[in-house]
Amino acid sequence: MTVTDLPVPTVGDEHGGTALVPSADAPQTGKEFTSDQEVRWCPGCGDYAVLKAVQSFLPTLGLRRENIVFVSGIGCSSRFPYYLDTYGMHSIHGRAPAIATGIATAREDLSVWVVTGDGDALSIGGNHLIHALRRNVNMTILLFNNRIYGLTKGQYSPTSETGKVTKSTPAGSVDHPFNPVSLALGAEGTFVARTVDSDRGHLTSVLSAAVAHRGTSLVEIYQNCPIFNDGAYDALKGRDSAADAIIPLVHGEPVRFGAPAEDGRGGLGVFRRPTGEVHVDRVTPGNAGRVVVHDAHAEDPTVAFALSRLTATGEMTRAPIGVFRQVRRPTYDDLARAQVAADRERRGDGDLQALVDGADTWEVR
Amino acid sequence: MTVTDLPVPTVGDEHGGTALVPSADAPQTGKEFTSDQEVRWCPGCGDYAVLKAVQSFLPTLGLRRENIVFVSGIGCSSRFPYYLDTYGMHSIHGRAPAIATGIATAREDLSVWVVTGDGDALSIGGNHLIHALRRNVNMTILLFNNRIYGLTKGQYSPTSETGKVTKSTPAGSVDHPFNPVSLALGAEGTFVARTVDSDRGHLTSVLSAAVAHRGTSLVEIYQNCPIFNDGAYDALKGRDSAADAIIPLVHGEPVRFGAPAEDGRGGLGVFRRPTGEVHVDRVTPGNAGRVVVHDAHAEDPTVAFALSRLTATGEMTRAPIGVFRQVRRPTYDDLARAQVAADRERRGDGDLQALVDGADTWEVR
Amino acid sequence: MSARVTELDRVVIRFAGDSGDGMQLVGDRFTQEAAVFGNDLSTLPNFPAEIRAPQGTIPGVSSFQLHFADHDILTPGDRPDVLVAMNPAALRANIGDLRPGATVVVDTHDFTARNLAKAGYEASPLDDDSLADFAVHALDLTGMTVEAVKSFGLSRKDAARAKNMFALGLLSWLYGREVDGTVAYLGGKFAKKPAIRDANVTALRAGWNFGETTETFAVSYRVKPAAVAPGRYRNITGNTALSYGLLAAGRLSGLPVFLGAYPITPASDILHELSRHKNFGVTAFQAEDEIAAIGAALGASYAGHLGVTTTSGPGVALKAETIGLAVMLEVPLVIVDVQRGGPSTGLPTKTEQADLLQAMYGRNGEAPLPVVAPRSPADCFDAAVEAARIAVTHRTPVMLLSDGYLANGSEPWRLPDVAALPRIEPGFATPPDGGGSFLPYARDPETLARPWAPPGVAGLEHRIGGIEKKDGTGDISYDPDNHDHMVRTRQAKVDAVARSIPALDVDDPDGRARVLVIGWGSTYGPIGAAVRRLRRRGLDIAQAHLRHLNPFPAELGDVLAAYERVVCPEMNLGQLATLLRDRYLVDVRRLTTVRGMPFGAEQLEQELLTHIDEISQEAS
Amino acid sequence: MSARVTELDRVVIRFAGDSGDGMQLVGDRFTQEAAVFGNDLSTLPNFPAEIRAPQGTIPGVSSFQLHFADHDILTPGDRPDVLVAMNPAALRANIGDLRPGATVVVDTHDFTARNLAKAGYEASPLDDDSLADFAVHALDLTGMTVEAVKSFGLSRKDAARAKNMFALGLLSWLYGREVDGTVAYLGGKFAKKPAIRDANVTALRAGWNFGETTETFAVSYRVKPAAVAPGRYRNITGNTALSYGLLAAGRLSGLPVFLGAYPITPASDILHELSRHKNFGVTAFQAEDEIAAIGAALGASYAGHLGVTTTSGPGVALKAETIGLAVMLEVPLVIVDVQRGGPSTGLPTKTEQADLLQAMYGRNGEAPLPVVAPRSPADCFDAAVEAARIAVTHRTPVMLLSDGYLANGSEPWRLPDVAALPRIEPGFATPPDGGGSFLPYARDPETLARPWAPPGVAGLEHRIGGIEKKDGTGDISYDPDNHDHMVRTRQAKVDAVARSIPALDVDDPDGRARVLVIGWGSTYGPIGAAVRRLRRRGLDIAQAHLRHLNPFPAELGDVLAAYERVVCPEMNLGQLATLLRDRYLVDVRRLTTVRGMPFGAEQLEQELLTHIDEISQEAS
Ligand SMILES: Cc1ncc(C[n+]2csc(CCOP(=O)(O)OP(=O)(O)O)c2C)c(N)n1
Ligand SMILES: Cc1ncc(C[n+]2csc(CCOP(=O)(O)OP(=O)(O)O)c2C)c(N)n1
Ligand code: SF4
Ligand code: SF4
Ligand SMILES: [Mg+2]
Ligand SMILES: [Mg+2]
Repeated sequence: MTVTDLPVPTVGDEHGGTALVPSADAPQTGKEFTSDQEVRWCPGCGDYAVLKAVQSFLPTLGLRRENIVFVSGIGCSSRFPYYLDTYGMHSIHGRAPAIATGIATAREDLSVWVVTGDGDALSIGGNHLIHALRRNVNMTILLFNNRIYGLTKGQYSPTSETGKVTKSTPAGSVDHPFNPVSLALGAEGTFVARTVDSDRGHLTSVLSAAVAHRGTSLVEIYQNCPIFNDGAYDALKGRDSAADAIIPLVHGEPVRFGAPAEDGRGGLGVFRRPTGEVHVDRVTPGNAGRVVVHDAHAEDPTVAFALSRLTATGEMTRAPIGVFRQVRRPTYDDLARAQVAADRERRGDGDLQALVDGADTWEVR
Repeated sequence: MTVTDLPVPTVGDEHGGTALVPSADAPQTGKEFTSDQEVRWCPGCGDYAVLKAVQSFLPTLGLRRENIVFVSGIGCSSRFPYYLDTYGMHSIHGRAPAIATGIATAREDLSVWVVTGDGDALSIGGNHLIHALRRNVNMTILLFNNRIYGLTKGQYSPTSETGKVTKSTPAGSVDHPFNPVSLALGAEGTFVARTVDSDRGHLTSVLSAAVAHRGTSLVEIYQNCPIFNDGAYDALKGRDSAADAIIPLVHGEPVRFGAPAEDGRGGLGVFRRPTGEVHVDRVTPGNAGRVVVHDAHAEDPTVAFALSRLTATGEMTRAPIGVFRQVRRPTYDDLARAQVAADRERRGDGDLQALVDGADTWEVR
Repeated sequence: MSARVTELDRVVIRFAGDSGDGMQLVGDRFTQEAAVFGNDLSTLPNFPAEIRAPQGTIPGVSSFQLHFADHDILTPGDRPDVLVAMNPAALRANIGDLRPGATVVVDTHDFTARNLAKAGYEASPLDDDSLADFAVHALDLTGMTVEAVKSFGLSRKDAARAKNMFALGLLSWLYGREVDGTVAYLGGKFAKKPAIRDANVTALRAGWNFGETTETFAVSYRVKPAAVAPGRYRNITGNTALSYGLLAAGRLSGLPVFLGAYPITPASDILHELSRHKNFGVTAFQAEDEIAAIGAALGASYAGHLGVTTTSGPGVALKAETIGLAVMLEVPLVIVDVQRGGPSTGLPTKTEQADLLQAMYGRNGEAPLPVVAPRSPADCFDAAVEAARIAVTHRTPVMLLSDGYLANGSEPWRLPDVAALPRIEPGFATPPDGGGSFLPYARDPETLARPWAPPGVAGLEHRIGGIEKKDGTGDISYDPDNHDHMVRTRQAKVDAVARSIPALDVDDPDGRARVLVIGWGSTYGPIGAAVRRLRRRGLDIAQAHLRHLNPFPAELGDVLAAYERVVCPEMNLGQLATLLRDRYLVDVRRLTTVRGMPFGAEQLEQELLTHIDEISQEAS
Repeated sequence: MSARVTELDRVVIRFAGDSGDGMQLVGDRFTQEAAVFGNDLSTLPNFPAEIRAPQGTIPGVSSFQLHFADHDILTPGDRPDVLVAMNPAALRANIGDLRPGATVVVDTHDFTARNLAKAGYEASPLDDDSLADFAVHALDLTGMTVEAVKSFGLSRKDAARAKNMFALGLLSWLYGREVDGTVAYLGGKFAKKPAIRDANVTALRAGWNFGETTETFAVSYRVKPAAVAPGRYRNITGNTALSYGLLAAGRLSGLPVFLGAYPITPASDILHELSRHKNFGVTAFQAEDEIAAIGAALGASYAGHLGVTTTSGPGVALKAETIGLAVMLEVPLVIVDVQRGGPSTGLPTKTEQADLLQAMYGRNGEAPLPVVAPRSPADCFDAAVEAARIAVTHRTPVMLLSDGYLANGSEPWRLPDVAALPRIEPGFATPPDGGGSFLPYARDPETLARPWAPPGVAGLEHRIGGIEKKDGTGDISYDPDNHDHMVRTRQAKVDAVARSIPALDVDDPDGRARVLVIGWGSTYGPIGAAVRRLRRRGLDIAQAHLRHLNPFPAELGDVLAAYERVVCPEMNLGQLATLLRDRYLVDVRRLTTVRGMPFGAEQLEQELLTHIDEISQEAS
């Protein structure tokens, strides 16, 4: 387990994601959030680490446990809700964001989470995902990306690298994968982040930021599937390789990483080309001042998009992690509820008899 | 009808989109491409102009008419195929890209077109669209964006501006719209362009480039619906307003527009911020050299994405048109066919009896 | 001069014109006037699938048929007595439906060579004897309108637009109807455009005056008010009544209504209507597709709202997988299918009843759910309340099968006293006494319903999903016996709904009938009309009409067995017959039409007559 | 020392262990050896829905049951004679299924307190008398394996992994089976890992030698080869046979096969299999979802390929709308539904037959299509060819209903001579003689099929779609009579398929039976076995099994009418019975199980006996 110690920014938002969720009366423990169901993932599955992290993280939110809902689709990762002693729904393949939209819009007092996989979210469920992002419904989506279909025993997924040999692609897959961060930014996502299963600290800090965000928070989690796609993220986790492979994004900080340079900070940095794209280069005393300073709060998603393109498209040899984008935009559910309230305010609570009667009636005696 | 006279770049691609489609023996006319069906759009509908443009454009391709297929979904615009005397399928809502994927993969000798609307492509059909773009299946998608559901008589669509009052949103819509170009770029689109129904010249030149591109070409067409969303693009078409509202993108050219400046070219230009985003400013002799020069062929989609953000999100007061991005990437269908061919080459044409027999057989006498 | 006045007991008028000619508005207004006057009535709007098909063509014709009478009527009428045709295409498309001797009012203004050709006429039918069977009044309605309104300074186009009001005025005069209601209506509608308002009012009055003044019509007619049950009435369409029913169900259950919908003809108007009543606490979510629409509604139900999704057949097909999930989750959900012509895109603006078997069986696995259908436009209100009652009380998705004819058709509705409607009890789960563990799949012994425990209550935290679950705990279970048990329990739970539904009403006045005609949904009107005609001939025939298609009323088997012949008219290939034959092994005879249109009462009368005849011959 | 040898006519063995223990492999190998030896056989693999549920737990148990015999058999057997249990959970999960007196071979290695607890045992069942009914052999298989392979320098974990081969060796000895085939197999499988290969071979032989050398087993057994029809045979699973059938259909029709699929258990293996045969010209497109999968397949069919889509129940639900489009377009399309436990996600790795009514009715509008089902694993080949034949010849989507039991089960297959299979004629449209205009909805008078005109042919340019179309021209038509005509024509077209299907085979040896048992799909084996048992008792019973569920064979009504009682066993709540009762008004009795498992022949025998008894009593 590599640990990248990265503070992840939280927007100080009095209208944070859980602002309307009631608080717990007493401090809670991870155990209270653990259900009595036996966990049934394969030994070594990255899902375990994420589960543990979430079980430890949830009590720190200080929310009433009964006001937390986890909704998932279908896939190995989608078994997640069973293991948490909150309200939960294990729904059908790809539809969790739609169901969660209904829950979040119906109830402002719930903290709504979606758990999904790369197949669930990006293959069959792609449309619901991009619409949730566009609408900015208040929920946190954990996208377990193991670059494979685990539950159905190993077919390639929309995030598998081109050329992937799987059961359904014995000659190698021929399609170009999605970059989930780019896709989410193109879909007008207001909070888009990435983290890694094995880095509990980073994962937890990204979760904090995601929950604090009011709107749809998409958190892509690089997750290892030891059975069907083992080692997909080894380069990001290896003792030797990780430093040069993981590009940590910290709001307000220059994007530097790798073995330290003369100034004691990462020897590699992200620089901007004159045309606006970004690339990685070695940091020298001469260019250190030109290292891109990460601004997660920029209104325009262009720079976040540029950073997303640093993700390797084939084998995962390099990827930025952290919060790419976090901007405020009114949420669908808040606005929808506000319209209901405003209409009640303006016209008074609906009078059913008056409505039924209508304007054009007549009397028969 | 405004006419913006813009040369649109064509990648000189010997493997162009129609490279494997047989050529016609003789020159053709638009009339040959006109079916005997009565056109049934409302008077003044922008679809007429696009139909006319396509009917005039198709003969210039010099392809056999019987090797052209138009597939559409459901919507006013999706009636398009009926009016062309080619092969055509008016399918079901949102699914045309999926159906076209089957056609294009099955047959390299066809020129495959998809006609769709903003609801058809971006609402119910969003998933098929982004997957077609990711896979880069060789087809040209014409997305008629009238920012409304026409056929079902005027509900808001995923491209309608926030606050839109429609039959289903009497208090105004509350969701943030998609920017189809940003979405397509986030979905790894290799050819993404935009044009306007009323500008036949521009439309035709964009179509030329789209057809020449081998892969999925997405052409967003701003189309007026005089019945349910009249004037949505008036700012881009008005005699006075158009010049300052339309930002023409021409590969290799500085992005300048508006009433001419001292150097005789557009007085407005697109400039890059130090952080990489782009914005519009007045061109002066001092800053003219810093106007962004459009590079549609940049491998990295960042700049194209940046340009897409110049599109107004609310009322359509300003928008870039032209080809945002055009890069080469192998197409799904070419690669899939190549795998079939390679396997035949390697193992010989499948021997059914041998396959059926398998390795472990026994004889009963 | 004033014409001779003749009394009639009933009249069928059809207004027909181009899609842009405002025929639906004219029809609505005439309907409203007839309703206020106290006639019984029934209407049938009919419009093209295109928004505006090319002007002047047959596919572009839009029409509105109204049947009004001095007695209780059930259908919009088979054959119009009067046709108002605003152009050649409208004449051509509708003339074949008229009864011989019918009155035809034609606006001659568009009878140009070009428009005649567009309509497929080689020569003007006004000039030859092809209309000899009818009393034709060829008038330049447009010209008279333009002339009448010229003082308002409108463009010629705008002026001509008022021709529909001229026609309405003329017909109002012909049937002795007031126009004051319409004047008031126009005042509201064009409040911000006074010139247009005044032109329309002027055209309306000019039409009336034209009838009154000229000698064009020798006779005018009167249809007396109908003697219907006392009470306050309004005219209402099925989609509006259905929307109100949903709102009422929300009130009666104390649950906020959450509608998840994706627009589709002919269901969209329910979305439109509900989105206008946010002050009732309604959330109307326009989703990205039908799957998201039902998904969100299901999520809202899970969260304690009254989840509703509204669509038509193709949308139900898309929702199938999620309906299966709802069956598994056992949460309340109302699924409204406003059926239209199928299969596939079919005839989207026409009516049909061909989704019954889809409602019953259109999902993987054994996934039963209750199915309910309204019988008339106003009945959509009661049917919606009933669907919600079953959904909430029995914790199940319920399918409500309306159709295009009910959706857009209208009839007078005796207004319910909403305070007197029975309450719907959501009975949310409460934490187990003594702090034991909560069993989300424990069952009510009577209904077999499970607890409904929306998030927010401590001690009820639980997880549910689409995988088979252990009875009681709801935990995932792959146990073979448990699966068998759960499959049968879900079926038994739906069957148990039969205990809470009213007895089937069989209309067999003298108890002598040997033929029973049984139907469901919107065929109620035509079947009832046909039955009346047969009885008027002195024949015995029994009629029963099902509100509940699943489960059937408990006594249905006995009812069917009591008749020598059972005939089932349907607008499909015989889907209810399929269910009845399977269930009761009774040789239910199919009597089907799949024309995108309701049965004609006359046609039905003839076909039923054949059955009565056959039975009498068998006996002799 | 060598044990006494006893002859048996049949044996049922079940191998059970943790998901990671390689039980499926052991089962496959034993099956292969039995097949090569010439036994008739039938298999039933059974695995958990989780990829790897937690080690040592009941949900993590994976098993493989094999029935082999010296005579023709039809099922994998009701109750095992031998259980091999590799850990406590495997013992606990399976012991209840054994017949009394059965042999139980237990690997004691994992009988630790911790593992016993995981399996829910309070004390070791090996130490008390809870297994007294069985002949238990408690052996440290793992320990012996590790010992046997220690010279290969493997890690302890890798060494222990070979224990499945040790078990296979032991059982092979017990039934006098060769292991050479398995040695060759291991050589191929581990060609690149010689140490692992050698360890496995050594463990295999050590297991064999252990049986031969020790006195653990007093008796060993022999099951002679079965006398089956002469020919070449191989063992095959249903999914493989179905895949080959699709490849064969491609060859027979001369059409490239285009598979559009989205992975789903238990259908995914068809996608895997077809994607391995690109040299047959197959395109295997893994789509983003089921809707895209069928969409692409439909597109490919439109373009002149043999479009196929493979899925399970939830996927069929999602494809419903597109299937409706295919019905409207009238193009060939094969839709394969490998049914699993439902509703919703249900029991994804278990079997069921509950999608028949979905196949028939799961779409909006009247959208009929032919439905075909295989009866056994090997029969999946023929059924796939038949589905493709109907699709291509009749220009229609066809539903092929396999199920999880057929998909993963296997049996010996007499290899067809592919050259002798009848050709499937695509008969593509050609331009009309004399250059008239092409009528895409003209119909073949016999089949009512329309022309199939893929793009690329000049003069056949045409447009089709999901809106109702005019007969002949295929132009959009809203004409009521045309719609009625087209709805009935599409139905008649499907009905016409009955003319090209073989007569129903009724197995009633003496023509004396009064009870007919009728089934479809994978119940063939258990029904056949039960029927044999009844006949062995001297009772008369007739059996018929349907390949064609829609349309039914023409003579089916007469067949049903010829018996006093018709009983229909199904793994659902009686769906075929529903179709038969509706169609023929025969009181077909439902005999149902919904346990995710095939019927047991014994259970079925008992239930059928009740019916035979009832009938005899009625007569007396
Ligand atoms: C409608 C439907 N189609 C297909 C499936 C089969 N299926 C279940 S999970 C899954 C993909 C799982 O991949 P992913 O979302 O990446 O999750 P993972 O198992 O890798 O965590 C598929 C194809 C299904 N359950 N339902
Ligand atoms: C499954 C399904 N859902 C809904 C509809 C109804 N419908 C038809 S077209 C349409 C939207 C049309 O909007 P757009 O794609 O923007 O096309 P336009 O009419 O504006 O050209 C809808 C909702 C349908 N035909 N099928
Ligand atoms: S298959 Fe992969 S993702 Fe699924 S539980 Fe096993 S290790 Fe985890
Ligand atoms: S409704 Fe709008 S988009 Fe549709 S045909 Fe009419 S003008 Fe065109
Ligand atoms: Mg995955
Ligand atoms: Mg639109």
